[in-house]
Amino acid sequence: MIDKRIKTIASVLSDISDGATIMVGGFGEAGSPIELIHALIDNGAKELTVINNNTGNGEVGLAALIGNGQVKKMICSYPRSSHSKVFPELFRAGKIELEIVPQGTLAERIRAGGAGIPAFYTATTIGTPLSEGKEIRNIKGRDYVLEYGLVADFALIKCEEADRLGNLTYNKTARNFNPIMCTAAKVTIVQARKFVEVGDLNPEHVITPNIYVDRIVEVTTPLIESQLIEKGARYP
Amino acid sequence: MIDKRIKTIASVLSDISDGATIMVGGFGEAGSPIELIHALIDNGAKELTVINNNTGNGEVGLAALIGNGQVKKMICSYPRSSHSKVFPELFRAGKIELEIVPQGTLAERIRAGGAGIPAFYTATTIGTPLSEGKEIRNIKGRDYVLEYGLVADFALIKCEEADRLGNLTYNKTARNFNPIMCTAAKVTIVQARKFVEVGDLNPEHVITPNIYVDRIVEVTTPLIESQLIEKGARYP
Amino acid sequence: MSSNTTEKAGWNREEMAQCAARDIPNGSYVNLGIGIPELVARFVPDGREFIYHTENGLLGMGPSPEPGQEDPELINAGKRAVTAVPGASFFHHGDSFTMIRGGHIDVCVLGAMQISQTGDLANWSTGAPDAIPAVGGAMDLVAGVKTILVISQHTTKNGIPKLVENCSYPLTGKSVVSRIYTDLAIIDVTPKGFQLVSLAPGVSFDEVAAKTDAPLLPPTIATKES
Amino acid sequence: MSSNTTEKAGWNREEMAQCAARDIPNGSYVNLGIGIPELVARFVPDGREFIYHTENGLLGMGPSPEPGQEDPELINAGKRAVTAVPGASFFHHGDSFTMIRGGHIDVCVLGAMQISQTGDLANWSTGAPDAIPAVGGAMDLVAGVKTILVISQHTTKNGIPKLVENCSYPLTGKSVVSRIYTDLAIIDVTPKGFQLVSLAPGVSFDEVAAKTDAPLLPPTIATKES
Repeated sequence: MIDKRIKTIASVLSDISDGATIMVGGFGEAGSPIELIHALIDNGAKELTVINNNTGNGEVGLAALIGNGQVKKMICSYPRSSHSKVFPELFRAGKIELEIVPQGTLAERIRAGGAGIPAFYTATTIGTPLSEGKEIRNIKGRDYVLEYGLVADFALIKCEEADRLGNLTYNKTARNFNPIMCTAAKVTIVQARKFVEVGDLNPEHVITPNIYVDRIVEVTTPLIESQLIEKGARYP
Repeated sequence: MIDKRIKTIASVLSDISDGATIMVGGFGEAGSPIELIHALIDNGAKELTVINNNTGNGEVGLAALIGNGQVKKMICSYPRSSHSKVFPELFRAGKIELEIVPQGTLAERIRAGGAGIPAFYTATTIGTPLSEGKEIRNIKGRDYVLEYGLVADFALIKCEEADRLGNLTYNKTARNFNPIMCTAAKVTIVQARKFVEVGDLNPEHVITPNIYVDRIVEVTTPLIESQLIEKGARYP
Repeated sequence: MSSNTTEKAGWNREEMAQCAARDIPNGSYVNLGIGIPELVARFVPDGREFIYHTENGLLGMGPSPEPGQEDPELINAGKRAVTAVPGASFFHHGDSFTMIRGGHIDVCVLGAMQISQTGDLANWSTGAPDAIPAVGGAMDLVAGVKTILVISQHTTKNGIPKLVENCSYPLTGKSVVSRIYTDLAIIDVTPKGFQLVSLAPGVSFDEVAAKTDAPLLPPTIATKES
Repeated sequence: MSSNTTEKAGWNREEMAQCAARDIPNGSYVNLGIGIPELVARFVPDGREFIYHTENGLLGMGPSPEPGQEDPELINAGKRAVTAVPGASFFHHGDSFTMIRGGHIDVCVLGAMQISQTGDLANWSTGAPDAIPAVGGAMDLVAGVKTILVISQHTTKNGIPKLVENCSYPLTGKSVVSRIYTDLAIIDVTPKGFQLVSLAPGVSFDEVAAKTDAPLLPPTIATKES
């Protein structure tokens, strides 16, 4: 019987090692797999390349992973935050690299990576500094820039419901980057708010089909990042 | 109040005129908008370019549209059928053009057209006659062929449920090309098996968000192509 | 907000948003940028229905929830709590930017740091050496949405014009802006440059022209100073 | 089917499918081509669970429905009525070929017209001038799926070898086939060419070699004629 459920959160990502490229789901705190990120801090892997829309908030979750010195490079669209100095300070000190990618191009690069599309053209960034040095091509009278698909060694994902096969649903705007990141990583690791039985999810309503999921751990009451930040919490 | 519902099937596509490019949903008979296709036969527009995975069955639906001499060119992956001689006879007589596109490339070209991606690279067809004469590019050690996004003037779509705003759901494998075609046409025309009230569809379960839909007509008991073919039916 | 109240000549933030809302046709699909553009949603003219898109995966975004009803998993692109109206749908980021990049959004209202007379927009970076570059979805929006409206103060806090011949800040997009709503005036970007559409109450053409760092054309039809 | 019954030497269609099923690891995601490959689903070895993908938008495809239970909107890529198992999901063609092109399907079992000793596959067109070209999803599958298995009669009905030095028919894909299951033998495509893995009952190495239009290497470990 196929069963992708893992009992303990520590063992779900024990094989992430130094130098890995990791996609982390979420847009701000919504859909951010905070328990998996904290497990990655416990794991201690360094020199990571992390792909996320942002760079975390406060001193928990992704910001804590960065603050802990585990991240060599961020690939993101919006590394500023009103609640975190972690990334800006490291960036100004030259201690972390940044690849800035427009949000839609970031999403499409991840989607392309998952879909076996090595590269595509987009009009986004034409005429701006972000397309400088890149290949520009005129197609039917408009300029487009060539962008490459993104793939990762691991994806850390937060979902709402999961069955043992790895079918997933999400909650409202916590869906965001999670489903496309599931498709673009060699190993997709999921924290689910709720395990359900196979057959409980309507096949019409499954958002991530189980083919993209490798491991699932249940976290029934995940930490809420904004609440932690209000309390001034830090991890570890 | 936004209301995209149209009362009569004839008026829903009365503005389709000669030379239009039309995406037609469906994979075989599943998800094929047979009433809309028959309305297009009644409409009589000629010199059409039609994008569909197949070329229809029997002498109803898409096969009848082709048989009626309205189609100048088919873009499809699999124009053979065990139940129709309509396309093969016209093709051998040089009376219809054919652009043969692998099924996944066809799907991705439609998806790209809808997503504002003018072109992308794929490994499909490398080393085969279907990539001859096309631009080949080596990316990270593998050869890929450049393929272009597809757009259309109209899309004819079959769905299960629709609300007045144009949110759609589908039924099982009748989903197939329909959702991506909704995104890639200037005007998307839908036949729905059932109208529902705004708010009846769970926002987590909507497959085609209403932004892609222009007109909807209700067809509560659509014709079933395979049953028509068994009876030897023809249209008109 | 404190620097622009109705006591002064010109439009305040709410009035600028209201002017923009008036120009959006019924049934439009609209994406609102962070800041003053968000206020547009409060001023939908009677008889019109707009459907709001937020790029983090929601079509049919509604107003802020009642206090205490906030859901950290139901937010907008500015990461603030919102609601979903009946007829809404949720989708992932890939699908969300299909709507944007694919030209399916009718109108986007954005803030600006600079707008050039050819419609170039700069609103993401001052280009300062120590600035943390952060572009978000702005470049995707200006490249993909059919009509780009800008709401912005006419000048910076220090009185420096934001409407210029050429942007000195790094661009968000080239030749993308259609119309600008400032505290002083509504101005179109035309093939001939900036052209006044209408003036805010108590504001003169000469004042607007003086605070604009590029030629300003008078309106094609006469505009009364209201 | 009539030409291959168990009375003759060699494997029949069901046995060929069973041989292929035995080589598929537990938990694999599997796409089955039209024809003999469809039979693989009947022979899943005890203790293994495969999840079947059909490119028209279903993961978790189950067996044919009971007569009278067919749903014209629940079909496979061959347009035949199927069922969905518990844990299935439906999706559109774009998402379906993300699974294929993105390398997420572990195994695809296909039919063949010709297979070359370097693993080239021809299974979509004879290239005849009056043939209607029809490729379907075959080129996507061979380009995207991790392991391509072929099930095919060893020769055509007229006795012409299908395993050849170079395909004369238009290719579906270049260097894509891993292993071939014929009525006579199981044969690997190796860097050195065709290599016998095992022989069907009552079939000799020399017979297989004679019916193969390319050099055939003996197995790396001795194989008993069973």
